[in-house]
Formats: sequence, structure tokens, C-alpha cells
Amino acid sequence: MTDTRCTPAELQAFVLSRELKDGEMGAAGASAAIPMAAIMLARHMHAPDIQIAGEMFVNPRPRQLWDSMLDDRALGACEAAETFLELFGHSHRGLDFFFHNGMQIDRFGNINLHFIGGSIDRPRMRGPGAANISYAGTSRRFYICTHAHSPRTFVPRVDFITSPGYLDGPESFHAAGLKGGPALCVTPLAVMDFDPDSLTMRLKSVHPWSSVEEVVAKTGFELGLPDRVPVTDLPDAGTLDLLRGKVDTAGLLRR
Amino acid sequence: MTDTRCTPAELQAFVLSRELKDGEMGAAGASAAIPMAAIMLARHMHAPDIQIAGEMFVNPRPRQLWDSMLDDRALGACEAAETFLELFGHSHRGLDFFFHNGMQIDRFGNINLHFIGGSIDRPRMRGPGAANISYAGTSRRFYICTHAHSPRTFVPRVDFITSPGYLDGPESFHAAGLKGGPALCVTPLAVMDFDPDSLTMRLKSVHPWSSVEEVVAKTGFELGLPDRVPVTDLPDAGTLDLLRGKVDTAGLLRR
Amino acid sequence: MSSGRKEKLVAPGMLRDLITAWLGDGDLLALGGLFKQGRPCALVREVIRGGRRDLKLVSSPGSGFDVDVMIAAGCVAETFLPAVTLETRMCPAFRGAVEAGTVRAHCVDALSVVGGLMAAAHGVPFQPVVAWKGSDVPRNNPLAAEITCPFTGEALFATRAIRPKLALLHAQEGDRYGNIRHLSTMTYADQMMARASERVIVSVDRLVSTEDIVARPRETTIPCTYVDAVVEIPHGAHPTGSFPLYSIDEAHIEGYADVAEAARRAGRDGGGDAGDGLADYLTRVVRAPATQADYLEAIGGKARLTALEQEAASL
Amino acid sequence: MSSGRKEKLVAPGMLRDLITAWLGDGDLLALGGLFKQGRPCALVREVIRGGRRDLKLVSSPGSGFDVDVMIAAGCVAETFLPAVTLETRMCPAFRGAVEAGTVRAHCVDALSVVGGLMAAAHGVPFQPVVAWKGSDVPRNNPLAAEITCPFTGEALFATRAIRPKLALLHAQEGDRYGNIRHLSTMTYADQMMARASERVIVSVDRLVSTEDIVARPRETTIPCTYVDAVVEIPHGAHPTGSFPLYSIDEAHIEGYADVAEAARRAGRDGGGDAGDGLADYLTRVVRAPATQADYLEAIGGKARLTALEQEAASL
Repeated sequence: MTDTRCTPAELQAFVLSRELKDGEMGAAGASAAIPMAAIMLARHMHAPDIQIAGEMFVNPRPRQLWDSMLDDRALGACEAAETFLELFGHSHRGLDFFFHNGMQIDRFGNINLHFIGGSIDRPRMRGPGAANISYAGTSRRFYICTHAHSPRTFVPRVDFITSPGYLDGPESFHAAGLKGGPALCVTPLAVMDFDPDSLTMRLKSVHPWSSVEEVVAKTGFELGLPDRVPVTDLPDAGTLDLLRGKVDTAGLLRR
Repeated sequence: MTDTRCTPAELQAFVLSRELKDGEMGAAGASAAIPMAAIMLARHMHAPDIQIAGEMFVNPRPRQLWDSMLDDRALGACEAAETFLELFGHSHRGLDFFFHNGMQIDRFGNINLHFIGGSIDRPRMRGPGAANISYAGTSRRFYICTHAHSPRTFVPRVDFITSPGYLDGPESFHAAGLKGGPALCVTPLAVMDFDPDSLTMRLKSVHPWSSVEEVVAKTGFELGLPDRVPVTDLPDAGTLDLLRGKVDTAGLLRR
Repeated sequence: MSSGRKEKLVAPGMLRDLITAWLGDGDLLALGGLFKQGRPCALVREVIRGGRRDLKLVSSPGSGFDVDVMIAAGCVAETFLPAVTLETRMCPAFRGAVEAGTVRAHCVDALSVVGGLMAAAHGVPFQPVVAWKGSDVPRNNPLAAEITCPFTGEALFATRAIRPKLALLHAQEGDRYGNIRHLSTMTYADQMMARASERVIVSVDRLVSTEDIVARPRETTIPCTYVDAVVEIPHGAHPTGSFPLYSIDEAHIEGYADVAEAARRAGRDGGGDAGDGLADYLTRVVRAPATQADYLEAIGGKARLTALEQEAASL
Repeated sequence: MSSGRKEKLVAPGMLRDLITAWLGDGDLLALGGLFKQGRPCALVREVIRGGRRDLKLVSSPGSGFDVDVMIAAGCVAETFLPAVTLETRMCPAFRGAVEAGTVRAHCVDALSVVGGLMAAAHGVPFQPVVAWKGSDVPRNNPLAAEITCPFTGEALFATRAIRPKLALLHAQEGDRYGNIRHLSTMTYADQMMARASERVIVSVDRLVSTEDIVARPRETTIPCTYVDAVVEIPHGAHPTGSFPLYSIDEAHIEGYADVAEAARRAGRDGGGDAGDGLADYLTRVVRAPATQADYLEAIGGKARLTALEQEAASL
């Protein structure tokens, strides 16, 4: 019997997998165990024709998930290898979907990975920065997927825009010539989307182990709240079997 | 016994081979049997460390010469394959030496491969054009190597500058920011170089089967004539053995 | 996992419709290979049979045979081709058409074509070029403009992005999803054209399994994501070479050049039946063969092909 | 024929002098690989042992371990590194040094670094970039400037050519003339850095014959003409991975990160002996080993290496 109680990371992968459509092309980015699991799961489920490309590998066949998902351990078996030269072109053409994490995320879905507090040359806290910031602005849509849901992560306004979300809202977003923007934000506690008019984040569903109250308390800005907030759908036993048996064979999402 | 009477093409290859220095890097271009023979011969003789690169192959080992010297027949065995992408960079950095042929060549060593007479859109005669015109201006030096020596080829002024020689002389050459320029012009009849002051072509040596009179008659501009014009040195028997036994095994230069 | 994956493999019989759908009269067509190697000759014959006209052509910086046949067949209005030559002799139809004013041959060079393809592949509108000095080419090149470096202040050139409507390429191997593998040492500008073009059709000498592709991913030269259709056409590059499988059919190319040169002279001199050889070539070799097997029969059949395979194997 | 050909193979004992000759204090150094794969870690230890200071660093867009060790060892003044992370945790020395103001970490991204290396590799002063919109990065990026397209009139960016004084790369195989072959699927920006840099030193896990190189020329990833010195250093990428030969030594990297993080906290809190672990690491692992064999003994010897080789073989 499969244990159908899934972990937050497994649920995040499941939620994201259902967003990806057959025939689309996208990539997972660095430190991307959950996004890559989502893509692989979608391919097993409803989207066998998803093309994984745009980083430096095409349609990889990882035997297990790894924390990085950007080296030969995970991706050595694939249909083609590219380099950063080709990534330059992909970054301009954009993808159908991409994924981002953030050290700070604000209510417009802007992402900061550079620094918090102080100045750019003498920050209070320096983050890792980001390799590729362009997919946020050139892809049809991207997903924000975080390992933490806290007021430190979800802030009213990021100190520095590493990867743009909706900037200051519709006007600035369109003025900047950005495409797509963030579609969902999936955390260990909840799923958020963006109000189509204001482009601000709102609660979409709450994971069964959390509550609206907890999510609101752990979000550092005023989260949009619909009248009714459903509980996030859990994967059924067959889906969880696929996720554990075919995608996350090493149990990385169950740690 | 080796037949030491060499052909004009063999002599051209020999003359050019002696110009190439050990440790230099250069390439032969397209339709380049004689230039490639010159490079290979130089490597066998005095310059084992010549690097053949700058086109789309590195240090090829052709088993024989071919008319083209730019496909896998000739160059499939080499140390590395590149593409036109890398050729773009080589074209900017330049080489130590390169080779050019011409439909028209003038007294400043300018080369025309585009058209003769009429206008650019309605030429009296349209030539093949040229793939890479940049090595003429970015390399340390280049050699002009022709299959014909006639007043139709050697004209006072080319109708169109495909690859620049010394343009209109020292002033224009330096104003254009060109590097190097043509070092020698080697034809089936003679070897020419360029007067260092005027940068105009002058006779350097005459092949044994020709004469100063013939060369002058077949050159369509006033060729500089030193007081004494030597006969072009012929390859000795050992050199010819190398050329025929190791480089031109198919006898392409003896046709 | 891949049960529902969409295949890009198409039957040769579908090619004409695909090409007609993806390439209109007057559009810019890109051709892979260089001179006499890896040219998509079978695909080019389909373009001619499809009757496309007024095409603009771009290629890797060196082209010859297939371009000349397209011009002879009346498909071409403009060329952006640096060198057009059969190497041992000039291209007769190209030369005749440019001299007659029926084809406009722009003066472009390797850096304008390669730079333009690079820019399109990279998704930017132009590529900076410095190494154009002294030549009349950049002065007459419709792809070139002057620009100033924002860092150094130096004057240099820009070459305009080239985004072909359709690229036709040939390689030795590919799988049914469109992963392409050149076995030849030289691949010239094929990858760049695939990245730069709106649509890409690749003919391959033989189909291989995707497992075979995955076993050596570094050897995939054009990933499936750039490819719209792959078609298996044995000897699809003939009469150009597809190394290491078969060598260049120099005799065929010479034979074509002879009849095309006769037609050029006849056209210039306004004389007689000298163009009949070319008309016969275009009918018998280019237009009549309904299948690649018919074509291969028309050009000499098994004996000729075996000789070319043996030459390639002996190199 | 090749009897007199100059070799580029150097003995490991010559490395320090070569590096010191080709890289001055304050110069721009490029490091190959990405994150935890194919990093030139043995060469980086030689830079540290050579005592170079105030270096500027550039890398492929993702770096971590080796950059952090160089910063911990006091070699670095400025970084042009898009992402600096150990992936499961931050880089302690980098973070500490930037927060303390002793290292200046410029806000650059993949397109500025890749574009800059492309421009240098192509021999032009800049690369056009369009895909920078909305982010604060281009606004603070010292490599970026605004420019107008001479064809379309659109406003876009240029990123400045990056021409490192020296590139240090690691690959699995190479010959004595400097032809380099990556056996790994991923090669990231290694080729581009080789093309962009004034000098290039490559460590290889094993030397192969030139005949072996010529047998498969398409697999040569960096031709000898870009390489100034090649050195055979088995396990030269350790603790990063060199696939398919050996995997990533995550335990080693974690161990380093623990002592570096303790040192960072100690530095910030001004407290006690918490930096001793890092000092010990730098002495025992980085500076003391006179040879690669000594280093490999210091990091766990044969047992550790065999485990990493087995993990790579099992993937």
C-alpha cells in the first residue's frame, strides 16, 4: 500500500505538474528538484510531449532527483547537450514555462536574490544572485516555488528586483515590455495566484496541513483573500506511485 | 630517380612553403590545393609547428590534395572541427598568413572576385564572389596565388575591391586601418612582391620556363622591375620527393 | 513515457505540401552544407517541383550546385550568398542570370551572413562586425550599417539579423523526434541556420533510434527543439557528399555544369538548341523522378552510389 | 611530421610559475565549469598557493565552492559572477566578504557574462542584449550600456566584451599539444572562455594520444590553438565532479561550508576560535599538499576517490 500522505515538496511538485500543458517547452532552472519533478510527472501523466529545453540539456532522463538538477549526475542522459552560447538565444526567445525561487518575494511577484538591507555595495545580507534573470521577462509564464513561507520571504516590496514579476502593477508591467509574468506561487503551505486586474498575489488554495490563518500570518503583505479558499487537491495513490516510483526514486522530496 | 622538372603549380607551392615560419598559424581558404600543399610542405620541411586553423578544421591530415580543400574528403581527419561561428571570431583576430586568388588583381594587390564591367546589379561578367574577405585585412600577411597570368587578370585597377590589398597605396592603406597586406603574388610564370615605399607590385623572380619579357607582356599594368631579376629557385630532388610522396600523393599539382 | 510524444518524422510524399505551407513565393530560404558537402539536394528538388518562385536565398558562406539548379529552374529572384561557385569552374546559371539582370546577387560576405544568422539565433536584431576594412563589400552590402561602440566609442559595423522563413538541411542521422546527428567532421553553419530560422526541415540519410541518440547526447548536432520535420532520404545530399557515408559525385556536377554552361552561352548568344541539355536535365533528373529511388536510378543507380560510398569509406 | 612540434604539456610543478607569469595581482581570472561540475579546483589551489591578490573573477554564470575558497584565502577583490551558491546553502566566505565590504560583488547576470565572453570570443567590443527588462540588474551592471539598433531603431542594451587575462579550465581528456576533450555531457561556457581569454591553462584527468584525438575530431571541445598549457592532474576537479569519471564530493563541500560558515559568524560576531576550522582547512587541504597525490591523500585517499568513481559510473 502506498502511503498517500504526501510531503509539502511532493504536493508542490504535484500542483505545478498540473499546470504544464502538452506540447509546451520549458525548463526547471538551478536548485530545481521540485520543478524538475513537476515536469517529469506531467510527462508521465497528461503531457508526454512536453519538451524540456532552454537550459543546457534537451529532454533529460534523470534516474533520480538531485538538489541541483544542473549537472551530469541528473542530466547526463539526455537527447542533446547545449552550452551557454545557445542559452543566450533561448533567453531571448523565451520558453512556455520556467520556475523561480526567491530570497524575497513581494505581492507583485517580484523576486530578489541579491541583497537585503544596506546598499548594493555594502548589503546587510548578500544572497547568491541569479544566473539567468531573463526567462522571467521573456517566457509565456513562470512559477514561483519556494522552500519557505515566512514574513521574511514574503515581503511588501523586495529590496532589489533580481527577476521581475509584475513590477508595480499593470501599468509598469506593460510599460516595461514584459511578457507573461508569474502565474502561480507555490509554497509548502499554500498556492497563490495573481488577481488579473491588480496583478497582486491572492490565496488560491491552502494545503491540508495549513490554514488560511497560518498563511496570512506568515505572509508579510496583505494577501488577496477570496470568499472561499479551498484545500489544495492532493495527488491520488496512482499519481503518488508515479511520482515516487518513476520520478523521485531517491526520495528527495520526502526528506 | 625523381623527375626534378616540376610543374608551375608545384613550383608555386614550393615558393609559398618557404615563406611560412615555424610556430605560425594560418589557413588555406577554399579552392586551395596549392596553398594547402605549401603549408603541408613547410610542415615537413622547416616548420613542424605550423598550426593550420582559422577555417573550420584544426591541423588536418589530408591523405591527398583535392581541388576544394574545404570538405571531409580532404579534411575529415583533423584534430578538431569548428563551424562558421568560430570562424567569425578567427576572422576578427586574424591569422599569421592566409591565401587569396583573384579574377582581377591590380598593382596594389587589391583583389576582385565579384564583377567585371557594367554595374554591380547588371555586371558584364559576374564572378563567384568570396566567402571570407576579412583575413585580407586582419591577418599579418597574405599571399596571392593565381592559376593564370594574363592582362585580363593583372589589371591597373580592379573594378571592385572584394579583398583589399594596399588600396591606393600607403596613405589609403593606413587610413583604412588595415593590417599586413599582400606579401607575395605567385603565378605560374613568376613571383612578385611589393615595393615597401610605393606598395606597388614588382617582379621578384621569374620561373625558368618564362622570361621577364613574357611576364611584363602578360601583366596589364607597369610592373616594377629591379636591375636584376633572378630565376625562381626550384625545389631540389628531396623536396620534390616530399611534395609528391607525402603531400600531393594524388598528383593534383602535376595535372 | 514517450508513448504520446509527437513525432516529427514525415514521409517523403508529404514534403511538397510542407514546403509549400512553410515557404511562400518571395520568401527567404536557407540552405545547409557548404559547396559540395551536406547540401539538402533532395529537398531542393522538392522546392523546384513545388513551383516556388521569386525566392530569396541564403546559405552558409559557400554554395554552388544546388543554388545554380534552383536558378536554372527559375525559382530565385535574389541571393544573399557570399561565394557561388563549383570551385573548379563558375556556376553557369547564376552567372547568366545575374548578367542578364534576372537575379539580383547582393554583395555579402561570410561575416554578414554568419553574423546575421548569429544575431537571429541569439534573438537580437544585429551583430557587431569590426573586420570589414578596405573592401567594397560592406559599402554595397544591404545587410550592413554603421554603428558606434557605446563603451569604446570606436566606429564599427552592424550586420542585420537574418531570419529565414525556412531552412533546409541535410545530415547523416536523426531520430523520429527530430534530434539530428551529423557524422561528418564538417557541419559548417547548419546548427546556426536551425537556430535562426522560423521553420526547419532536415533530410537524413538514415533514421536512428532515440535510445541511440540518448546514448551519446554530445553528438547531437541539432536538438529536436529546433526541428519541425525530419525525413529519411537515403543519399539525400547527392550529388554533393554526405561523409562518411558517400562522397561527392564530381562527374554528375560536371555534367550538369556542361549543359548549364551551354545554356548560358546560348542565352547570351541568342543561339539555337544549346539550352536543350539543361532543359533535359531539369526534366529528367530534377522534375520527373517521383521518388528518391527513381532519382537515384536516373543518376546512375546502384553502381554509381556504390562507387561514391567506396570513395567515402577509403578517405 | 610532428617530430618538431611544440608541446603544450607542462608538469604540475611548473604550474605556479606559469600562473604567476600569466596572471598578475588585480587581473581578471576566468574559471570554467558550473557550480559543482568541471571546476578547475587543482588549478585554483595553485593560484592560492601562488599568493595572487586583488583578483577579479568571472566564471560561467554559476559558481560556488572554488570561488568561495579563493575569497576565504584572500585572493579576490571583485567578482563578476551571476550566481554564487553551494546550491543547498549559500557561500559563506563570499557572503561574509561582500557584507564586510572587502569584496565587491557586481550585479551581473548570465547574459552579461555570456554576452561579454561571446563578444570577446568573436573579436568585437560588445554583444547586443534585448532580454533585460524590469530587472534591477542591468541598471546596476557595470558591463551594460544602452544602444539603439541601426536597423529597427529599437532601444536595447550592449554588454561589454570580457577578455580575461587567464582562463583556468578542467576537462577529462587532452593531448600533449593542447587538444581538449570533455567526456561530460555538460561543458557550460568552457569553450567560450577558451576563445575569449588571453591565456588558457587546462587541467585534464588523463592524457590521451593525438591519434586518439584525430580519430574523433568532432569530439574535441577545445582545439589546441586556443590552449597555452595543458597539465595532467588526475581528479583535478575534486571536490567538484568530472563526469563520467568521478562524481561530486558533496561531503567535502559540506565540510568546507561548515567551517567557512563558522568563520563567517565568528567574523561577524567578532568571536573566539570559530574561524580556526577554516584556517585549518586552508592550511591542510589547500596550501600544504605539495602534489596532487598529497592533496588526494588529505581529502580521504583511495577509499573516497573510489566511492566517487563508483557513483559516477552508476549514473
